[in-house]
Amino acid sequence: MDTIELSIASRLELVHLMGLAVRGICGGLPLTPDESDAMELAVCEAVNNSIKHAYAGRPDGVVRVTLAVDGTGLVLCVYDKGTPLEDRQKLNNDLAVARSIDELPEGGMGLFLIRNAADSVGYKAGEQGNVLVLRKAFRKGS
Amino acid sequence: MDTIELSIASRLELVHLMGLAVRGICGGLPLTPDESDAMELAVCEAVNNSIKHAYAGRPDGVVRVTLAVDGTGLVLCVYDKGTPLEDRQKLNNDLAVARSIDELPEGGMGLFLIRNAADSVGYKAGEQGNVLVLRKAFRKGS
Amino acid sequence: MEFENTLQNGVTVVVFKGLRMDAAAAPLFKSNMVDLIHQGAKRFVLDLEAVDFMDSSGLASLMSSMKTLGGSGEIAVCCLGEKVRKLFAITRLDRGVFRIFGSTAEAVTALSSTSTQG
Amino acid sequence: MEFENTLQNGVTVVVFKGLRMDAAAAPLFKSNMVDLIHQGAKRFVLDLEAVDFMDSSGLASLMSSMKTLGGSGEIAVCCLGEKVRKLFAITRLDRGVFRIFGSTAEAVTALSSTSTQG
Ligand SMILES: Nc1ncnc2c1ncn2[C@@H]1O[C@H](COP(=O)(O)OP(=O)(O)O)[C@@H](O)[C@H]1O
Ligand SMILES: Nc1ncnc2c1ncn2[C@@H]1O[C@H](COP(=O)(O)OP(=O)(O)O)[C@@H](O)[C@H]1O
Repeated sequence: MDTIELSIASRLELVHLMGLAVRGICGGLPLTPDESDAMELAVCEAVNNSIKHAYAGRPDGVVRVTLAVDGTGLVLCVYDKGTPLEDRQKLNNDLAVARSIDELPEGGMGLFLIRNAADSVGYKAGEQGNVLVLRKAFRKGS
Repeated sequence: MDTIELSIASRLELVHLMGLAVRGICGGLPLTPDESDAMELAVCEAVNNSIKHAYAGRPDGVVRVTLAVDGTGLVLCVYDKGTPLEDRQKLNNDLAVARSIDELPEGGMGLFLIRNAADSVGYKAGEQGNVLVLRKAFRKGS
Repeated sequence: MEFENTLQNGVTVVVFKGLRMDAAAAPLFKSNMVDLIHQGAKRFVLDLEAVDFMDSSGLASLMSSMKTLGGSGEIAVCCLGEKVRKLFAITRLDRGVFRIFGSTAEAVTALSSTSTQG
Repeated sequence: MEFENTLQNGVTVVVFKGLRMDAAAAPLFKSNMVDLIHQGAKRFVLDLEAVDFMDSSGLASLMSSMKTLGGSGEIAVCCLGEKVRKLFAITRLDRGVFRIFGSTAEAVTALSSTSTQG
């Protein structure tokens, strides 16, 4: 696998740099523009989550993203060393359909958008930190 | 300064990932398409040099690139831990104009292309490794 | 300035001037909306023409503004680029939650002829 | 396969099939050229239409192929994209070192009417 690692400090103002870098890389892979857009969004969501939830907004953490590519697809990992996601069920949450204004979600869309971009999503917390893993196969020709 | 760090192993097959990531980031900065193209090329040249010269082709090194941006411009650093560039004069070499086929350069164009992309280029070797520094001011509106 | 707020025919038009309506920008947007709502504004058109990237935090700031309005008003959006339109579609917020218009003029016309409920 | 070599009117047309003619691809390109030269080819047209990124190593592999030819032949290039054309201009290799043509046909016509020197 060809691998590149990207990292930023845990500050929301830096997330766009990560998104742009991933967009650039996806632009050179056999992904459709829709797939690239979705992947850029997914990375930003995942990095936002590490900053907002794992690091609880503390700016002194690091969020690392690795992107590994081979002829069949890509594996994108987002690493942090903050408080892990406890309730794995959240990874599978579907979007609630709001029936009234009060039911409108004010969150919970990030993991949905991440799942929407990837073929599969995994999460692992360990001694060395936490990692969210997105896999995406190439479908487009070449 | 907003900073992102990118890194790859010292293998020439990975340099395109670095180039694509930098292209993506430059696409979100107030640079003209010509300036972005030149910056992508410069990064690839600099990373190639670290791999080919500093690491002499050994695949077990790491090449790190940091990109720092503020409202006025960007600073791009390329780090390696290989054998440093000894002859600083090479940084300023101009392109030879070949008068015969035998005089055609087979190298020496990389640093010229790097200088061509940046407003200024610096190089420093130290205990912690070597760094090539490119600075580029934003000229385009915004 | 990230926003430009103007009153047109009783409708508050908020032009989002940044390229990104993301987690970094959402808190500012939300506080701008809360200020306007506290000043009595009820009908909003949000012009997103400049926005080329929007994430779930951007959407969440819109929804929380809706809640602050508390049913006695409306927020419509207009001038969505392709990527932003896609995001509204994927999250199904284009189905009844937010009215989406092609231009500010269209949106203002539609909202100024709606009587506020509250 | 990275290259497609064909003989047209006594001119060897080499189509570079990769997107990048860079430091990773240059050694393969050069050995393809050296093989062809050792087989007796003297006039070359290199079709770079597919290439959207070229660096100094790509250029260097072209120049070292020229040296291997040793003055008794020519390498012309054709179908350059905007970025590749810019690279030839910045490095001044478009001034006499390589003839640049818009299409393979044009290039083959020009080179097949040139008598080889060696
Ligand atoms: N990287 C993470 N680390 C810790 N908790 C997380 C992480 N990502 C998500 N979560 C938890 O899952 C919930 C849902 O996440 P998400 O769908 O992105 O929506 P939101 O971030 O808007 O709440 C979060 O509120 C948080 O509790
Ligand atoms: N990062 C580096 N580390 C060590 N030596 C370097 C580095 N970059 C350049 N050099 C030296 O400077 C020379 C000129 O570099 P360059 O202009 O890129 O051309 P080329 O790499 O084709 O020789 C190289 O041949 C090498 O000797």
